[in-house]
Amino acid sequence: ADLRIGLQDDPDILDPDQSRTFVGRIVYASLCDKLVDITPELKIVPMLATGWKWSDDGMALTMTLRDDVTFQDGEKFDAEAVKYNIERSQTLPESRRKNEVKSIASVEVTDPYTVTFHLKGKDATLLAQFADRAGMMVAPEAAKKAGADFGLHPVCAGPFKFVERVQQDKIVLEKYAGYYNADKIHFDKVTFLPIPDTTVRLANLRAGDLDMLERLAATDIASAKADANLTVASATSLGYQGITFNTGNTDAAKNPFGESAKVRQALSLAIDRNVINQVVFNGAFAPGNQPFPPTSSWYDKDFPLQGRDVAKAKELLKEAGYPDGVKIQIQATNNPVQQQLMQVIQAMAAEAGIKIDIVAKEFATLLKDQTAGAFEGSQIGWSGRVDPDGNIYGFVVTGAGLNDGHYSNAEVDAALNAARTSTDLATRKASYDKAQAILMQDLPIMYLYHPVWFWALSKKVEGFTPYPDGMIRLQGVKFAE
Amino acid sequence: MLGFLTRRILIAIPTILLISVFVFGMQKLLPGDPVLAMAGEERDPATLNFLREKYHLNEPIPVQYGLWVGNAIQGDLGISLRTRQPVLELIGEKLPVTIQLAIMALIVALAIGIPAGVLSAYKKGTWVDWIANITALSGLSIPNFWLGIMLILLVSVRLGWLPASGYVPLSEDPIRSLETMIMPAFVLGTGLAATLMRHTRSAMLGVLKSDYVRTARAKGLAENVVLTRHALRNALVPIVTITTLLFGELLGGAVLTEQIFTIPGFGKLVVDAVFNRDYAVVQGIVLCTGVGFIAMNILADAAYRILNPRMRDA
Amino acid sequence: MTSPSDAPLLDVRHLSIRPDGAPRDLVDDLSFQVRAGETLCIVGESGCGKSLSVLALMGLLATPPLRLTGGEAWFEGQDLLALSPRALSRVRGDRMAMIFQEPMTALNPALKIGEQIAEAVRRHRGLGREAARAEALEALRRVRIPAPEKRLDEYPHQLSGGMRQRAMIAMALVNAPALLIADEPTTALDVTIQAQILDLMRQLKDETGAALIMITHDLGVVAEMADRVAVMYAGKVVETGSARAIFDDPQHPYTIGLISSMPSFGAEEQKLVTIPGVVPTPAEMPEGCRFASRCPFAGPDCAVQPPLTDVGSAPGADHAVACWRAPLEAVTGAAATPATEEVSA
Amino acid sequence: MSLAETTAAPAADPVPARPRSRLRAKLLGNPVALFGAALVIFFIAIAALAPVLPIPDPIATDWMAVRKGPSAAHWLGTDEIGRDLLSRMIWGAQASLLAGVVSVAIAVLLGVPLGVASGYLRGWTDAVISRITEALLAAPFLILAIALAAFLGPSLTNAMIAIGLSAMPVFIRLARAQTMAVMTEDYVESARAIGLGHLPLVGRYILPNIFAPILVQATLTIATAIIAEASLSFLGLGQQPPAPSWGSMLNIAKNFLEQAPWMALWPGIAIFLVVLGFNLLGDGLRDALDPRDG
Amino acid sequence: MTAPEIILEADGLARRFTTRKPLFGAPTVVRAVDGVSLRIRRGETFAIVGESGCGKSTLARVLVRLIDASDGTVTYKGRDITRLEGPELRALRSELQFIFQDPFSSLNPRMTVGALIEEPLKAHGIGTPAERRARVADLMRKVGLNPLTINRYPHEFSGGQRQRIGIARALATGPRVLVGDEPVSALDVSIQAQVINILEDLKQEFDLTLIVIAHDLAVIRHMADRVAVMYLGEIVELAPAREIFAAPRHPYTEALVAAIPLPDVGARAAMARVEGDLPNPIAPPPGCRFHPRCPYAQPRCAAERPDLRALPGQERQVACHRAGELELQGLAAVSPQRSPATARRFDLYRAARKGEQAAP
Ligand SMILES: Nc1ncnc2c1ncn2[C@@H]1O[C@H](COP(=O)(O)OP(=O)(O)OP(=O)(O)O)[C@@H](O)[C@H]1O
Ligand SMILES: Nc1ncnc2c1ncn2[C@@H]1O[C@H](COP(=O)(O)OP(=O)(O)OP(=O)(O)O)[C@@H](O)[C@H]1O
Ligand SMILES: [Mg+2]
Ligand SMILES: [Mg+2]
Repeated sequence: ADLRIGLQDDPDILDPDQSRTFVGRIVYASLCDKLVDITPELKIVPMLATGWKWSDDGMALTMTLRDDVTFQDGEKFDAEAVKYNIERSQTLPESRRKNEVKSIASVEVTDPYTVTFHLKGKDATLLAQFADRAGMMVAPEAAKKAGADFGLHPVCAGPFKFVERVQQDKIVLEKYAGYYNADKIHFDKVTFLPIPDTTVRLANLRAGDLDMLERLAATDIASAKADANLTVASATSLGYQGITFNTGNTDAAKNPFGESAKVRQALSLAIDRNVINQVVFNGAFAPGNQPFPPTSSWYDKDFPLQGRDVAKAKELLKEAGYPDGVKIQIQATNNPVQQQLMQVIQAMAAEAGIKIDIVAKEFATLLKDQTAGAFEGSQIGWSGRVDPDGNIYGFVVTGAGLNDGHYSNAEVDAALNAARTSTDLATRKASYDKAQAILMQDLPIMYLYHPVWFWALSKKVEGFTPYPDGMIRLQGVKFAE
Repeated sequence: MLGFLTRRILIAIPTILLISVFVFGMQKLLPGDPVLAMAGEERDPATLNFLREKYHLNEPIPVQYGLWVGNAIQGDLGISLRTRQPVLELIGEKLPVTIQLAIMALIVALAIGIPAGVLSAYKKGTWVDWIANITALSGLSIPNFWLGIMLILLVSVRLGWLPASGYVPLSEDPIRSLETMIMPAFVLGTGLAATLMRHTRSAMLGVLKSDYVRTARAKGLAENVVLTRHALRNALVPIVTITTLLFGELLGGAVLTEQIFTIPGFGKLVVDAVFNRDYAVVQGIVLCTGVGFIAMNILADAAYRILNPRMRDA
Repeated sequence: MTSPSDAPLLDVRHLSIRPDGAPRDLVDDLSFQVRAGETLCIVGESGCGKSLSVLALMGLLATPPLRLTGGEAWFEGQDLLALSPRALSRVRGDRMAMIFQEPMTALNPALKIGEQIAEAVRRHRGLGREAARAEALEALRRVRIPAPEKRLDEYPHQLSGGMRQRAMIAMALVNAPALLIADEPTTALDVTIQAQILDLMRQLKDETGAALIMITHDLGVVAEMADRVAVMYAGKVVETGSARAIFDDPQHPYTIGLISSMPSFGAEEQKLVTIPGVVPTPAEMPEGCRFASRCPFAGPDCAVQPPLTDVGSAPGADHAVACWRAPLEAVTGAAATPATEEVSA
Repeated sequence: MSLAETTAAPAADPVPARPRSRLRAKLLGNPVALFGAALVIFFIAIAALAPVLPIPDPIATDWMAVRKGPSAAHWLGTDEIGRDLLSRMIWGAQASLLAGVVSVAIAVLLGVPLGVASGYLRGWTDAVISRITEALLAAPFLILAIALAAFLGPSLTNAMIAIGLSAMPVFIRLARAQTMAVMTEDYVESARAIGLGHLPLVGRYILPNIFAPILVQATLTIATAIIAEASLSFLGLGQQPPAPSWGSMLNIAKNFLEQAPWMALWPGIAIFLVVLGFNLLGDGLRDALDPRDG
Repeated sequence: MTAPEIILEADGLARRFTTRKPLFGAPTVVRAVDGVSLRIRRGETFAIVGESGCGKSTLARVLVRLIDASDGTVTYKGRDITRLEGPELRALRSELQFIFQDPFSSLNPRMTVGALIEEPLKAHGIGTPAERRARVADLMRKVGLNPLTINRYPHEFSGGQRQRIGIARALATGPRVLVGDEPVSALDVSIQAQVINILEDLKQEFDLTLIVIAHDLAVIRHMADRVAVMYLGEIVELAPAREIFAAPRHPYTEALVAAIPLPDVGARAAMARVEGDLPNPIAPPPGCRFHPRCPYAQPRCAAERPDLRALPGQERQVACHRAGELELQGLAAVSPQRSPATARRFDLYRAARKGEQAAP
């Protein structure tokens, strides 16, 4: 049986060490197995690794591997291959994974099917990294031969192997007969088709040209649900959307919003996240005010979602010294949904005396301006990581890579660094809550909502499990008889 | 004719150079950083620097241009920063698609636009003229995405007659290939048909007043012969001009239509490349369309010579 | 010269043409006949409606704005003016054909000469491509174009003016029409070529026995070609008769004026005598004699339209004139002073 | 003076003044052109009168009525965030008409002189202008637009400049071809024969005789320009949200074609009517300016 | 007779057109005018006749610098104007004017008659708008156009009227030399007569020198003082008008004269004395260019090119080897044989018109 999946975008290069797109990861879910995987509940479970163990000092992680795995070109998967892969992530000049495996000092092949990762410092996030691209194993021989061009013809250890790709048209994979878990795989061929327009993607599904699609538009959910030939699956994502304020990046930060937390709080109070969700997403998404969705165990229950309070917002503005209201320019990407979102916020904020100028930019410009500090506010999001660290550390810690607003607070830095190095869940939660308490006052980032992944599937597709990471795992999925 | 072609091709060389300078300069002036655009959510400075150096993005623009030209002359248009695919290969992949779509759309446009233009000029001031004009102008004002989506919903979803998307190369399965291309070609074609129709009408109005049309009638020729063989043929010069302009435009890709019908042509590629600041790809495609443009111009000039024998001796 | 038979080949009666919205007819109640084998020359001032009249016969009036407002034209048993466009197009180019004035613009610049001639053959005689081409070649040969095989595949611009006009004639004659209409066929040509073309037309006419209506304003050409002449002024025939009658015994002041205004090769001349003024515009057109405003002999009676009356000067001259003052010398004394200056509104 | 005189009495007769009303009279006598003019005027009036018309605030949102079809409260329905579409249509007219007309004006005002210069002067000027035109034609609109957005800053004016610039090459081409054709006319030589300078020659002999196809193209380009404004507003150029323009309304409506088809319908109809109006007016103008016609 | 003042002089004038320029190889060159020398006297009417395509228009255009000469010089009032450029050339235009052959295409269809006639005045900065307006009306009257029609467009006029517009336009700046390129060919006889009369009157009134090209030889005969006969870019005969028609000395002139259709029923039919067309000016025949079509040609004519030489004792020049020996036929003076009644009619008419013309 052949499965056709509609994607929202065309993935970039299909090399786990180089790629960076979300849709690319969806393809990898069929192409490249990882050392570990997650459950829908975000528990980390074995995949290519059968088990793992932290050393007592938390400076070494030992993993045992499956011995029945071959890469799609027949090469054997073993501890050497893992070592090669980690080193490739660290040393390939084009590698975008360097950060994720930064904490690994060396990889030791303890025996053919056991590896030990020796760390430079404690890293609680490592396992979670192995559940994503950093944990995907590529075939060493093939990778050595292809070098940086490996992505043109990737060879991994997943259930489907690469057949062909036509940019912006399709990516075709076929079942890899030697897959260790082959009996869970029920398709001979999977084709990924990038169809950016949501309406068209759905139309294609309805016309029978697709069997399933990812990212059904929130506004299409009702009609897809009403269609007897379709089913809809969903999972709240790990990511968020919010507004990053420029609190210290160049002189552009010298504005009421950059200077006064009260003004930022006023904006947060001026908007109604539930209404935004209703208006823009038909109520399908999850309103949020923290880097983690309210359903997450990392969510700080002390700061629940507030309602809208225009009066209080005005008061805060007055306190901050702006009784006549303030103005801010917020940049946002030029896609219709983001623009719609911003216009709703704009309308709500106006009632509290906050005048927002929306500056639409295409993504490259937006990003450049954001890193360069040429912005006051920037509406941007994050696709989310399994480990909470991935959702917060880089954005608020002083000097961290993604901290474009140049927010800096020593207490926050300390709390988040502590959360990173502990493997104890309770300790970590406490650290995050500590940081959160400050961040909720300072609001360097104003969180708005957490997207919900929606998949629409033809009725005949069975066994699909939605995951919060938005991936499509085909193990166990099949067509109804 | 041969001399004419050689001359035209020689003249084309500076044009192509100019196009390349122009596009190169322009895209270097774009805000945004290609490396940043490619870096993804995580943006590791070391990687960024490495990439900048590797692709000479730190060099002064003239140096970058020189490097690019040097490679281009040797047939190396670079690689896509986004997928590492060689640009030449990418072009080879998309060009047939683009050309197929362009030609099919043009056929639709010509098949609608010219007869409608001829008819409305011939019946100037009557209801036929009105209907033709109104239809043409609505073809122009109806956005392609709207028409495209409506067609998909009607023809593919409701009626199930044609596939909603999924391009198949002509060489693989010609029937299926045509099936997938009909709707996009139609959507694109109707928009162009309006332009063609209006220009055809205007040109025909002029030609219909000419003496030789009267002569043709005096010979007792049937009206349709008079209109096509005598009048239209002479009205074709401006139509050819417009057609080549339109075709050139189509070669640059029809972004929205390609997007809606998921056709892997130049349009989508170039837009994605611009958004991703994938310079080599943009440059390569623009160069390619530039060459296409020039080829179209040469073709048009050749067509003028066929249509207007006087130009052959000029 | 062939002797014309009596029954008219073409009988035009009361032809009237009016532009949309105009107060008066441009061509007003025009009647004339042409017999088989005869050459009728229509002369008259530029703009008097000569071309319009023959175009109307061919069904080629630019409608709108011009419209037939009346009349009939009997040709081989059919009223041309009443025929459906389809039926008329079957006659056109076959039984009657037309040669236009400007050979450059009247030939399609984009088609080969041969194609343009063959087209007429194929349309009317249903011949195949090859046969039609052979006919075209023959036609070119008949009009004495040198190297006709070569010319067949040439375009109009590659031919000289004279050759183009020959090609036009070949095109018109290729189906051996019974009636040939030539609208100023030599005006655009220089004298030597004109002489060649006139020669040619005369010969071809004699060969085929076609009747010829020729419009011209060169009286030299008229004198050379015409059997009969119709003089038109402002959309009406003012005088008609045999060529000799018109030249030797003109009766209408306009005809006299026309002949007087020719520079001649006679004795050293003074100033040319002219017909001052211009044709009134349709709006200014008087009710009565249309020439009255420019006629030195006009009087009050000229406010009534004079009928075309036979003068019967010579047998067979067929001479008729539309003037109250004809013959002039009888009405106006030798010492006649010119009628008072005509000042129209 | 011994010349025979025309019918009119000489010397004393009054020379008629220069005609002024001829064009107007011809236009007024052409019902189709009048209809076109009426459409254009209607939309211009709407655009101009938007502030005083009794319509809701175009940016006021009604969270309870998001994407609702036409109703008594909202005659044309509401948009994706609950704004009144009628009001937005009316306010959007201004931006859209400006985008359509001004950008075409820019394209014509720059393109036609360049094209005429190219066709009139020939030689080097022609070569340079032609090459640049070809290069411009080959450059994607998008790049031009993004670059302009970055350098000129985001505004409707700059969007009009971007659209105008990208529409310009076609006018250069058209004007050049027409000029070259007109240059072969006898009357151009006759103008040189009386010693006319270049500028008057171009102004009185060339321009009036080349404008017909340019007018056709210009009226057509208005449609493209109105629609193009939308794609630019998403790049940051163009009308800034929440202020409406038909183009951006259409663009948004794309995502709601199924749930809220009216969102695409109104701007679509409006664009069509405006384009129809300009085209009919253009046809009428062409006929009226052509002394040979009627 | 004192030596007449020479107003315009051409010396070895040539004009070549390159019609096809291949990238490699030799371009194709048409020699439209090839080595023409002539002197035009002030106040005379100088005619150029010849077959279509023989280079008449080109010569006329080169003479007034509408196009540039490839070789040779043009001298106007003793000043070499061959290389004038820019404003100087434009200023010269007010003195050298041109009437175009085709009254249909030589008037800008989008300008009113008033604007057309006013144009040269404006171009040379003559008068205030009101003065110009008055002058336009005056000019229109002079050429026999009703000033009431000042706001009409060219297409609303008949060919003759259009030609008069062209003439009025040419006269506006008060030129010294007026070149008419077939100024009456497109007109019918009655209007032709008017235009000829106008030109003659204007010539007197403005002391004009007239250069006319025409193919109606009767017109030439009527108007011209001297006639130059051109054949294939060269002048083959140049003589006073009366002589050239009565006794042509070049075989080509004879052919031309023979081809004139006479407006007299029963007079000799016009004869096509030469068959065929003008040979290709790209590759003119060697020797005498007329020899392939000349009934009197001898072997020498094919080999040697005859120069334009003055005939001994006569005011005429001929380029023919056999000029001295040939007896060529001219036009016998024809006067129509009219019946007395008809003759009286004509006299009446003439008298009436005279009276009319004298009246105002
Ligand atoms: N389309 C038209 N609309 C209005 N009037 C017209 C039209 N065509 C011709 N006329 C007028 O009809 C009259 C007769 O025109 P016609 O062409 O028959 O003249 P003609 O006798 O052939 O003149 P010529 O000798 O100059 O060819 C002219 O006054 C002309 O202005
Ligand atoms: N611009 C030009 N380019 C090329 N050839 C030309 C050009 N103008 C004239 N000729 C050629 O030069 C020759 C002389 O042309 P010219 O117009 O002077 O002839 P003409 O005697 O005035 O003819 P006509 O009586 O037909 O007006 C012709 O062979 C013509 O084809
Ligand atoms: Mg006529
Ligand atoms: Mg000439």
